[in-house]
Amino acid sequence: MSGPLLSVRGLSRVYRLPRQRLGGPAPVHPALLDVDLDVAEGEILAVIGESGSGKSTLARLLLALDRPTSGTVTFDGRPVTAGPARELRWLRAATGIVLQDPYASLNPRFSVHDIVAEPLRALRVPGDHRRLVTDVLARVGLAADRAAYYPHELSGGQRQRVALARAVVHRPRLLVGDEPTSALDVTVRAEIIALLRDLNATLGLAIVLVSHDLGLVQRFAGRVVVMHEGRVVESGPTDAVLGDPRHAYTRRLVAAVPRLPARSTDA
Amino acid sequence: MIRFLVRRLALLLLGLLVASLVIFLVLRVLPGDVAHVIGGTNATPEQVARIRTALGLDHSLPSQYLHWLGGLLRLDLGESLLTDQAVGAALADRNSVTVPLTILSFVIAALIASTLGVYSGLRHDRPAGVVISFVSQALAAVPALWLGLLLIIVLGNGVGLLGVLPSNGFPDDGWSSPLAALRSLLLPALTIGLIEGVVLLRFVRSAVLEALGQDYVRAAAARGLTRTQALLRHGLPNVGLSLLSISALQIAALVTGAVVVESLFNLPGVGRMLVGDVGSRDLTAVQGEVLFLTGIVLVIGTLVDVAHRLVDPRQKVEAA
Amino acid sequence: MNTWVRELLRRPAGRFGTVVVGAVFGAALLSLFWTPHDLLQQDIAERWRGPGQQHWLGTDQIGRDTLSWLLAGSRTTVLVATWATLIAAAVGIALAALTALSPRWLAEPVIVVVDILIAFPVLLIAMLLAAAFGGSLSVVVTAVGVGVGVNIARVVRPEIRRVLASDYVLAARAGGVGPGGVLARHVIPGAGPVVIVQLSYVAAIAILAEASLSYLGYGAPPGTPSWGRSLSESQQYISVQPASVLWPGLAIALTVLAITLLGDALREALDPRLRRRPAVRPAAKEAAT
Amino acid sequence: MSLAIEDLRISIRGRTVVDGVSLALGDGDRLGLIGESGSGKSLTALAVLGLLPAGSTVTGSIRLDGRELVGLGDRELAAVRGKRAGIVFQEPVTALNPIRRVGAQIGESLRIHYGFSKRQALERAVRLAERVHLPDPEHIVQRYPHELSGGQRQRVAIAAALATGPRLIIADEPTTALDVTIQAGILDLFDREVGESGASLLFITHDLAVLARIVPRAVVLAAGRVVEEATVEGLLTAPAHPVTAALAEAAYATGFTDPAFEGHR
Amino acid sequence: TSDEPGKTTAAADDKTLTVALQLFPDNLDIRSTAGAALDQTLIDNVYQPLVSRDPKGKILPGIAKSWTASPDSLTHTFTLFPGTMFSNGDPLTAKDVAWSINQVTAKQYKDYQALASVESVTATDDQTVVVKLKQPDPALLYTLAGRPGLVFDEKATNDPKSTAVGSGPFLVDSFKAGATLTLTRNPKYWGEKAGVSSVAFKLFSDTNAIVNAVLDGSVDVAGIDPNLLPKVKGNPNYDVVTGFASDKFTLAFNNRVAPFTDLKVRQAVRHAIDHDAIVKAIGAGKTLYGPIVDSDPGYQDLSGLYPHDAAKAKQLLAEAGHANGLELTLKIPSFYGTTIPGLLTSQLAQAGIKLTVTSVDFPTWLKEVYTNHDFQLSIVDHAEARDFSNWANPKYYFGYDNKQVQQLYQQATTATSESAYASLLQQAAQIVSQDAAADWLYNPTANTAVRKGLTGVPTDSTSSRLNLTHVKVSR
Ligand SMILES: Nc1ncnc2c1ncn2[C@@H]1O[C@H](COP(=O)(O)OP(=O)(O)OP(=O)(O)O)[C@@H](O)[C@H]1O
Ligand SMILES: Nc1ncnc2c1ncn2[C@@H]1O[C@H](COP(=O)(O)OP(=O)(O)OP(=O)(O)O)[C@@H](O)[C@H]1O
Ligand SMILES: [Mg+2]
Ligand SMILES: [Mg+2]
Repeated sequence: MSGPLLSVRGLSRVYRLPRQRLGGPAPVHPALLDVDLDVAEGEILAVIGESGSGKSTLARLLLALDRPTSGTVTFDGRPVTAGPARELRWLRAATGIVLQDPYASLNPRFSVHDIVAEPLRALRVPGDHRRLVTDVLARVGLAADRAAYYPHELSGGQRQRVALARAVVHRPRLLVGDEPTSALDVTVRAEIIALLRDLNATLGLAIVLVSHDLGLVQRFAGRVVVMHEGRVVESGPTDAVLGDPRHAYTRRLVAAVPRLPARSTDA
Repeated sequence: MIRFLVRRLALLLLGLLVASLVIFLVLRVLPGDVAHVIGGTNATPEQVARIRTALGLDHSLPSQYLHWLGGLLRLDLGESLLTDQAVGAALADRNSVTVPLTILSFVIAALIASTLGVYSGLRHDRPAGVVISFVSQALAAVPALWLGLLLIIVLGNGVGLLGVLPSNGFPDDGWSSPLAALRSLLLPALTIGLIEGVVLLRFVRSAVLEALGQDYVRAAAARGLTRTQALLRHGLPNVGLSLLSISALQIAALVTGAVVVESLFNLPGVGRMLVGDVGSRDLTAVQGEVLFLTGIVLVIGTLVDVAHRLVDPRQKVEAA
Repeated sequence: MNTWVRELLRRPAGRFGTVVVGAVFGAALLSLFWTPHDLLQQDIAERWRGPGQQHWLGTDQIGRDTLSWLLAGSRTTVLVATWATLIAAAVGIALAALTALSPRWLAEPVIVVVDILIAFPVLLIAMLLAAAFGGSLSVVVTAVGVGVGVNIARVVRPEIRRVLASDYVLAARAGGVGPGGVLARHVIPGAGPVVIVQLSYVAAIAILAEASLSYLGYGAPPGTPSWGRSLSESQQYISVQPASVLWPGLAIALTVLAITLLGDALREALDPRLRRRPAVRPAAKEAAT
Repeated sequence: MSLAIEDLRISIRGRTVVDGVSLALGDGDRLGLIGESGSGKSLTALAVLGLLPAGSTVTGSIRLDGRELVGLGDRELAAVRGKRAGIVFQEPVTALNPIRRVGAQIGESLRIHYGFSKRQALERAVRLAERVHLPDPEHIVQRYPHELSGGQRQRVAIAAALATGPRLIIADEPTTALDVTIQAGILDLFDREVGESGASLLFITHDLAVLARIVPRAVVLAAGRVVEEATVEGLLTAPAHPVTAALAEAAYATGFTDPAFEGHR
Repeated sequence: TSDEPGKTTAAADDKTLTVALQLFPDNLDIRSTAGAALDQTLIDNVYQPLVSRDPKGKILPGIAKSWTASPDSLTHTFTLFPGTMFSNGDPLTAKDVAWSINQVTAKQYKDYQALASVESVTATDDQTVVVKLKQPDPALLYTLAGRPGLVFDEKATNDPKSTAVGSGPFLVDSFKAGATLTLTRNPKYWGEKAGVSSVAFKLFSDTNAIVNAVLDGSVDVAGIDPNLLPKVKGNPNYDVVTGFASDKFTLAFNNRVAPFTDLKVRQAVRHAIDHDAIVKAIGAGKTLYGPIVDSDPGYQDLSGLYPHDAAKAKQLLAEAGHANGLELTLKIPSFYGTTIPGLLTSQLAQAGIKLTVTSVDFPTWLKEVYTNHDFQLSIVDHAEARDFSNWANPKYYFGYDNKQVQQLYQQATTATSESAYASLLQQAAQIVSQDAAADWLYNPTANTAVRKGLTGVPTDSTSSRLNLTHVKVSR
């Protein structure tokens, strides 16, 4: 297939803040400014930048969970516009999302099965939902009996697995992760990343990973986009950007990351 | 801040305006009017009509409303149709009972709520805390009328088993015999205060529990305060804000309590006056009284909002 | 489905609430067919009897059987509580939905109005309505329903907004769930328990308000068996027969307590986080990859 | 010896969550405390300050400068807290009282322990603010927490913990909630301040890279027990316990390495 | 007797007399405002009628010390006491009397109808008032002893709603609507000065509160609910005095509308009621079977007409076509309590009548029952003495329209002798009762608790007049 899976052109999002006084002009906050971006089929792209740089805003716009102020997003050649849920079902069927806080992103009143099966129901995916759920749970490393559990009965890592299972249960082609590991322990973080990589490899899932964890990005993403104050300040292959940052901001970012001492025993 | 005050004040005035309109209209729905009451059972329809004209009840509704509103703007609540006395003056007079009663009730409620609430919050997992929590829940379910009666049976002068407090009326010379006046308000205030107190207690208790879990309370303790000090200095002022809002809402409950309790204890307060005036269709009086009571609730609500704003610096940002 | 029933009955508060509220409903039903004595049976010579063989709880000021009237009084309690709750639910949920879901230009004025309405003490509304339409239960029910209904709106609105702003709703939308689905599957179950607790307060307030209004002469009409009315009638003769205020007062207090406890317990029972699972500790970690 | 914990056991409502922890920290020493989430790091730290949640029971021994803390009442512990030992928590947003000016919070321990007046405490707070590199210290102490950025708030929290010059500083994941760029600044601050004051530091983190940046040695906790104590380098390169090994493995799997040196992923 | 400070220490004629009331004046304008509370508190005490009367209706001197009637009973001449004056210092002359009575008719003040027979009232000199009648009126003196005969100062400019300029032994000191009315002794009173220095009327919200007040000693004089009497009777500080009352608790039928247009239905209701039980439930009082009480002229025992007989009632109902029972609504003002409605519900049920009670507040009731005649049954306390005229007035709320009764009453009102008057009324009353125009539930007695040591406290008919001039502290 030719062309990128996802293509973003001139995307901006300006938040209108509450009026200061009656009848006065509403102040605005440009969270995203003129962003261009492409994601190829099966690619892993990382978006990095410090807090408030517009990463989450971008993630939401990619999946039409919010309306851009200007600019376009095309998925697989089709324009993506936030609209009635019915009209966006094709997009929903092709995408999934995992959010930062695994606890907040799972409805505490739903059992694991209900959570994971929700997209299947909503997208009217044919087939035996119970089996599909069991399969995807196994895929993310959760035993079938966990389907009856509620989020509060799971550890943080398990919760994030559930969130991941929900995001991929309907076999999407693109997964957006908005800091999907930053609330997790290092060890668990490593496991989730391994899982993502596995999904990428075996299912050909394209992944947009929003993160500020440069170490993780370094090991995981093929390409990286650096955001600063709503703009893309630098992008390119991960090694190139992180190894030889061009933009001053990127340089500052890279310099700030604490480094592990080199491993003396293995290499 | 000034902008906020102006906005809040505008909102308050709007509230009072809406309230006045609602009160006015609701009252005009009432069947029967003061002319019938003045005329009595032997009045001829012509007599009733004459009385009505004399009282200005035959004017159109908008003109009656505007007339009343005009008076309100001059802080004039009008004159009672029945007694010809200025409603404002009558209210002021009755308030010499109701306001102290409400304040006393609130003090009792606040005392109960703050001491036992904090205590039961701190001891929420000990028997004492559990008992307080349960008793407060049970007391909150008791009708004010019943509690008042029980208090009279036990403590009422002349009637009660212990007979230690007056349960009946207010000294004729009012506050010129302060002790007697205060004593006569004790049982009624206890009735309202107990019930409102346990309601507030439950809020305080959960506020304490919430405060205990706050990081900044722990951080304050880490700087060298004892837990209780940290709770009192850092925890409660914050949750105190939300308690303040709740207390403001409870004012409405206090007012409501006063209506029943003033009747039960035979106190010449606003609540009883209201019951009487509704019963005799003294529309100007009822209008004034209900507006006054509603106004108090609205004004206190506004004050609490302003206090909130003054105390809680975060609010400024939220509005921005 | 019946997990929450099990959960409810597991809690002492839930058991107590269920039993008492059930008993009140039961008494209301029973009294339609049977009371120990006919409600209209009256014997002046037998008035103000204490509890005894013939009249288990004694008799009132005109010699009617106290227990029978107490049983029948529960009908009024059930009616008042149920209707007030229904009205408050309708008003509260409608306003909460309106203020939480509609655009700001529509929601904000409604919020202001709600705030103003909250300032009206319910008892005053009830008195005015009662003066207009005569003391009746529908007045009590309407006043409490509407008056407290607006309070519900105020409490439930932030709850709805919290759910709407939650990550799990965002994730659900990303999973293809439309607005209707979000509402039905997330918002309603999410805000529901808060509504339940509030409604239990409504029922409690309605019962208490009925008692107060009956005392002020604006409640249940005479001849209608009602605890509030019994209480205010017996208070007239408290100096002759102090015990007579005991039963209706106790019935009211118990029922109100039971309803509030039931409301709290129901909210807890509906919350899976507070559920007890028979001894399963989720294993610390599952093998990945 | 500044801090000595021996056989510390903490149970909360019957559940043992810290199960025989021992560790020692000499005067001016720095020690790391790492472990998975829920392994008991925070509770151990809180136990030192006598700030365990209600319903916890403690046995064992915690000696601060030779003084036994276990068994002391809240009032006596309060005399220790903020004077001899200060703590910095993970969340800069929630650890500051939102309705008090930051200056007052920085100076609070001085008022409590040394009877400073409001003015004196504020003057000192300005100097402390300066010391933790808060911009415009004169004015920033008059602000409320919400008017500061996350990094600035954490600096305030550090200044508050340092105010009385305590001989022991405990940091419970003080940078986890912060951006890398800001984290770098905070870590520098810790490094310098603790170094200058010569206080002992107990530093809790689960980020081994951070650990390596700040402390030479660390204790590894797992399920409430100490499983290993070694130099950071030793933990990373020659972990003795499987838990430590897993931590180190994960760190290398996700941690940042200088692409300039290791040009591969 | 009391341990309240300030009460025993005061000298005897410094006494403040505290009187408990359950009904209270809304304002003091006695000429235009209805309500027995005004008569109770103001007549004889503050305002004085031309002539006065005792509870039994015996005419006594008032402003007038004597009076004569012409032989044709059409001219009545009143001679005033000398030296009478108003509380503002104005002298009270015959001109004031004439003006006051003429105003009643001209301004249609309360009860002006009772002066229908009056042709003119004139002052012939300062001390003499002449009343000319169109036709003889045996009730004239009685009328003039009531509101229509009150004498006001023509020159007074006060606000009559909150202050009073009268000629009585007391002055209005302060008036708080719905709470207290205080009178003080009029130091310049033209007659015998009042025995207590002041009187405080206090409103109590219910009978129970009154008993509490008696028990804790905070009132001197109080009407007591008969059912609560046992509580007060044991109290060493009070005497309980029983007096008569002219109140007729009446179960009014709306005679204009079905089913009460049917005599059999009315009779059935009367048969269904057990009056003895009612009296027992009320705790005191007398049964009453007709429109006139035994202290008024025209009384006779009518108990034989409709004895309690549920079977008879059922039978009458069946004859009237209500064999399957009858549903009736009783509309009562809320302050009448629930004892009687409760009893009636039970009693009527025995005869197959299902009674629904609706309780409305007073203005609603006045409008719906009195003005719009929108009711089936109502309970009304006809408290005034000598009020038979209502039964001869087909426009009155119960709409009883019987030509014979009207004629008899007409004759009675123009009768020239008191005894003829009484016998005509008696005949009329019998017809009314026989016709079952209403049912008369009972005639209460007045129970008054009086603090020991007080004398001269009126105890009869206290709900309509309460002359406190002669109250004294004996010790
Ligand atoms: N709903 C909103 N209304 C107004 N402003 C918003 C809204 N959401 C985000 N912003 C603002 O837009 C900017 C970008 O926010 P965004 O959440 O995209 O940042 P981010 O890069 O994801 O940050 P973080 O790493 O902290 O998650 C921030 O300044 C934020 O305050
Ligand atoms: N207030 C509390 N009540 C009950 N249990 C608690 C409480 N606080 C902590 N625990 C339990 O104690 C154990 C240790 O908690 P602690 O906070 O010390 O872990 P930690 O090592 O600091 O973890 P993290 O890295 O997530 O901060 C955990 O199992 C936790 O669930
Ligand atoms: Mg984000
Ligand atoms: Mg921790």
